[in-house]
Amino acid sequence: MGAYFKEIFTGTKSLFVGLGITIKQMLTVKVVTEQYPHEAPRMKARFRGHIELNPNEDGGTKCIVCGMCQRSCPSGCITVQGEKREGVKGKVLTKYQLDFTKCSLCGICVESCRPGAIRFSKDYNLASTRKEDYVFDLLKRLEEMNK
Amino acid sequence: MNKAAIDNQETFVLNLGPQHPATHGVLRVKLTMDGEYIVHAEPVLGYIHRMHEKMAENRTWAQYMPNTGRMDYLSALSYNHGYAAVVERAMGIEVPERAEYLRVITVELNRISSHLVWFGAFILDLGGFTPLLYAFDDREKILDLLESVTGSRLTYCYFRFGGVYNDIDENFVDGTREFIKTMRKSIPMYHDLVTKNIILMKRLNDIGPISKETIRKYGATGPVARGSGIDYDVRKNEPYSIYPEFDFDVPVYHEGDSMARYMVRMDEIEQSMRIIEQALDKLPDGPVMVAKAPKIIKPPKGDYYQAVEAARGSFGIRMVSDGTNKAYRLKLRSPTFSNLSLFSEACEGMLLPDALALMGSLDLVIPEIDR
Amino acid sequence: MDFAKLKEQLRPLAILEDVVAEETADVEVEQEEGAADLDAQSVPEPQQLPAINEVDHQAKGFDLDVKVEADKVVEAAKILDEQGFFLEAVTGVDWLKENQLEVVYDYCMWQPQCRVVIRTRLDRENPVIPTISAVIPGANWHERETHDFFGIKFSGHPNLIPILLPEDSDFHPLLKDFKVNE
Amino acid sequence: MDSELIRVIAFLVGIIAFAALNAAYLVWLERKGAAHIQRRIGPKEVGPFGLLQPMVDGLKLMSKQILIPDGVDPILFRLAPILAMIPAIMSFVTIPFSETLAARNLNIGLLMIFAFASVNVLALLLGGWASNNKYALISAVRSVSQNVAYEIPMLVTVITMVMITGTLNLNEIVAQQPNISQWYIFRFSASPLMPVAFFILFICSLAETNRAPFDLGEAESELVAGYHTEYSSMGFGLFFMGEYANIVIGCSLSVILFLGGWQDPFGLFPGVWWFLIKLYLLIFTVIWIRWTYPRTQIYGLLNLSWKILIPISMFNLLLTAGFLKVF
Repeated sequence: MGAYFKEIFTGTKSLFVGLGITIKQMLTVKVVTEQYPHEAPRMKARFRGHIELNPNEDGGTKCIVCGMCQRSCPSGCITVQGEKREGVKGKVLTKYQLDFTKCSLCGICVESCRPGAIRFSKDYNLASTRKEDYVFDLLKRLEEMNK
Repeated sequence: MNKAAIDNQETFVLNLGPQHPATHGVLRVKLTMDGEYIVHAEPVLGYIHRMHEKMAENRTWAQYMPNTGRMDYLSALSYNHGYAAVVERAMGIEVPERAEYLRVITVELNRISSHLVWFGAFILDLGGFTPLLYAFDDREKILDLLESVTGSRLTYCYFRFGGVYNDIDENFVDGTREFIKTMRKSIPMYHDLVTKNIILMKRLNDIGPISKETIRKYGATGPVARGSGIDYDVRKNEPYSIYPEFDFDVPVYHEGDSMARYMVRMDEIEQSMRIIEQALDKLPDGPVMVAKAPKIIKPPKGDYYQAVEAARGSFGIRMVSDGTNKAYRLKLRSPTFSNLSLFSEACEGMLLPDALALMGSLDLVIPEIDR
Repeated sequence: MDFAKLKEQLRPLAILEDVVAEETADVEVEQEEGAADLDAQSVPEPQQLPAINEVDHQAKGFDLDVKVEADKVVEAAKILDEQGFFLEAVTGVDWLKENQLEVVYDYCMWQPQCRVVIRTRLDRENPVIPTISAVIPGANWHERETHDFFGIKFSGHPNLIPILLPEDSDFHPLLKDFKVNE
Repeated sequence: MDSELIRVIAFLVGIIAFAALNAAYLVWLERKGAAHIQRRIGPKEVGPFGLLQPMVDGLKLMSKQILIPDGVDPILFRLAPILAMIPAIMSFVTIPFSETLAARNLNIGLLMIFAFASVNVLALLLGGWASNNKYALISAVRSVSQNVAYEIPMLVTVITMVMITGTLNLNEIVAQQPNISQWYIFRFSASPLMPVAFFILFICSLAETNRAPFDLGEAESELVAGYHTEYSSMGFGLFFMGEYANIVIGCSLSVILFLGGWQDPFGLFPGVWWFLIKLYLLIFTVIWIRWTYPRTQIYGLLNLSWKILIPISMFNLLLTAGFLKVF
């Protein structure tokens, strides 16, 4: 019988303690959610977005078309093409395509790139209704970036 | 339990899932019910089976690293750790000390975040919505910290064979200490709001008891085993990385009911914070990547095993190498697969809501079961 | 748990195997190697020892490696179960070149830490092995999974239907001759 | 037309409008309250402070197609939501919002409310049964056993109150509590257990209206949405409105019986505003409770009723009878 009343008492008390906590949260703790479209989040310095080409001093690419990124990519989403041009040492990048639908943002390509020609972009706001929109032409992106 | 009911066809089959709020993903449980009592439960798996083990055979060792994080989206780093450790074991790579410390810090942070999600989701299963958002608020701080180091928030892919791929900075250290301070304040709040609540106590005490023997027969590990009085933690019993250097306890509860499993996880958050604090205090200087990292990963022939303590139990990797740059066979032993397999036996004769409480207390992450 | 005693218990189950000279490198063994290769079918030579090897835990991650015949796995499971081991996983390995399928049972003990690996080889054409799910109910799902991936039939299994693959699947993806459609 | 008829029609329109608007804005209050308890903001985009959100939600609900799934009982399926709404609206008829603001000042107002309150459970049962859905059926069965269990302590408590007040007329009951010291919750001369009786009534009205932590009927993590799983559009909307209307009725009863209804606590300016303030404070408590506790389990719920609430309310009944006899 004693246990019965004790349980009623402690139980009721625990319920009131709970109520006290929630009302305290309501009255004292300020809103922690981010009001997304009104305030955009700032990406961390190391944020791994999709990759983009890293421009050198004069806006060109550092890529030497070695194909390491293409080979290291687990999902096979990078296509690199280059050609020999006269008067230029090594190959010249003609196409750098990223199929973002397959990309898992692991960042192995950036690590494997010895000249440091690719880097992570800070884009997170990617939305589209068409699949083709996610096949990025990074060379074009670089040109646009230079403008 | 009620044979007569089955024979008289007084039972009915209730399909819990694959799309059901309580299964946390695409798990289906075929329940044979006698009224609201469960006569027989049969989990049906494989709705997001991705054949990770075959992928391992088609990718180079380094390329497979992102996959391991995707098995368990809540504690991805533990899985990265297991995979990195087994390959390092095979190749005999010595990881620099600082890298090991960073691994421990990040894995333990990840463990806390995983337990916080579990805590919230478990209370959500029991019908309380608010603790979920408090837990997510605390977890958000961890995700921010981990993002500042690893660059992503869920599937970190932070470890490399022979180290980690990025060093931490002062901000991370300060932020982690700050987080531990706030977390220390939050946990008593959780206990007041949830643990001591009479409704929750009534719902968890003595619900879904699992005996030691059942745990052993089904090979359950992690908090599920520790809630049944089994003092088994891979970090202590089969130490890997630099865990022996830290002073922490393994919380063990002997009741075996849902409350015990709940308490184990809540106590583990505290223990993880202790480990992180010690690691931050002792953090040595030095490189975070082994100096002569092998360019091409080709582990010598043979098979190797490595178990790590993931948030849900002992995650084991058995790898068979034939000396090439791809795995010959990679077996991923996911803890929840074994943990869930005892559900069918444990929930017989229980009421539906109790069975869901039991299922919640097993801490299921479906992609990890299905792999 | 008495490790030495466990070894003694498991020793009769292990198949006899030519000793490959390793840490027990003796001159005699090296001499015998050639001879054993010539007539593997002959009466076991004294140098053919039971395939029960202690393994360096630090290097390999497990302690005891036992090779048994397929029909001995249940007995091994019983011994290990009595000793207080639990089953970590059952899995397979496809050895296409040798035309064999290997079934691997990972056992583990909580205290003191000890991992025992029981492995057995099956013919690839007709992979049948008795189930251990009667001894260790937890093996049920692991065996179903192994059946999914390798097509290994566990005779006596109560419910050998696909667990992770679709219920109507008739392929076994982890076999080495399974073609992946990229 | 005689004035009595106009009065009835005016009140009927008023009540329906009140019930609908009230449900809509209680949803808003619920969402806002929940959000702030959970460190969020809640609805804020539609109108200032999201005040237009419930209107837009209502429009959306009304413009949706009413889906009648195959295999349901077509008549009962349509009947159930209506049956959920009607008793709630009928109960409003006798609630005295102020001294004069009541559709009907019935002598047996209290009895009528309880008569209609018991019809409410029929709607859940019909909805669950007619849906031809296992989740809905389980939910219906749970709701019925829960309602039956909680009707007893509730009625015993109300009988105690009737013994004290000596009337079933709600307006008279309110008139007996002109200021805070005479509120029945603090009327210790009638029975020292009056606050306990208030709690019992409050808990029971939570359980009767299927509110958390007693929302076993629509336990969303177990039974998806319970008895209204299969309902869409306004079928769902009516269940929803009915639920909120019932909350208002339950809280009104507590206010009228224990907290002095439309009376000013200080005995100065009685009026409808006092009733509404008390009512909405109590409703806020209901919301606050919902977002604090986990859900009870069916045996916990029945244990609470049969082992705690019924004995205590019975004891209170005896005690009150003794007090009435002695003093």
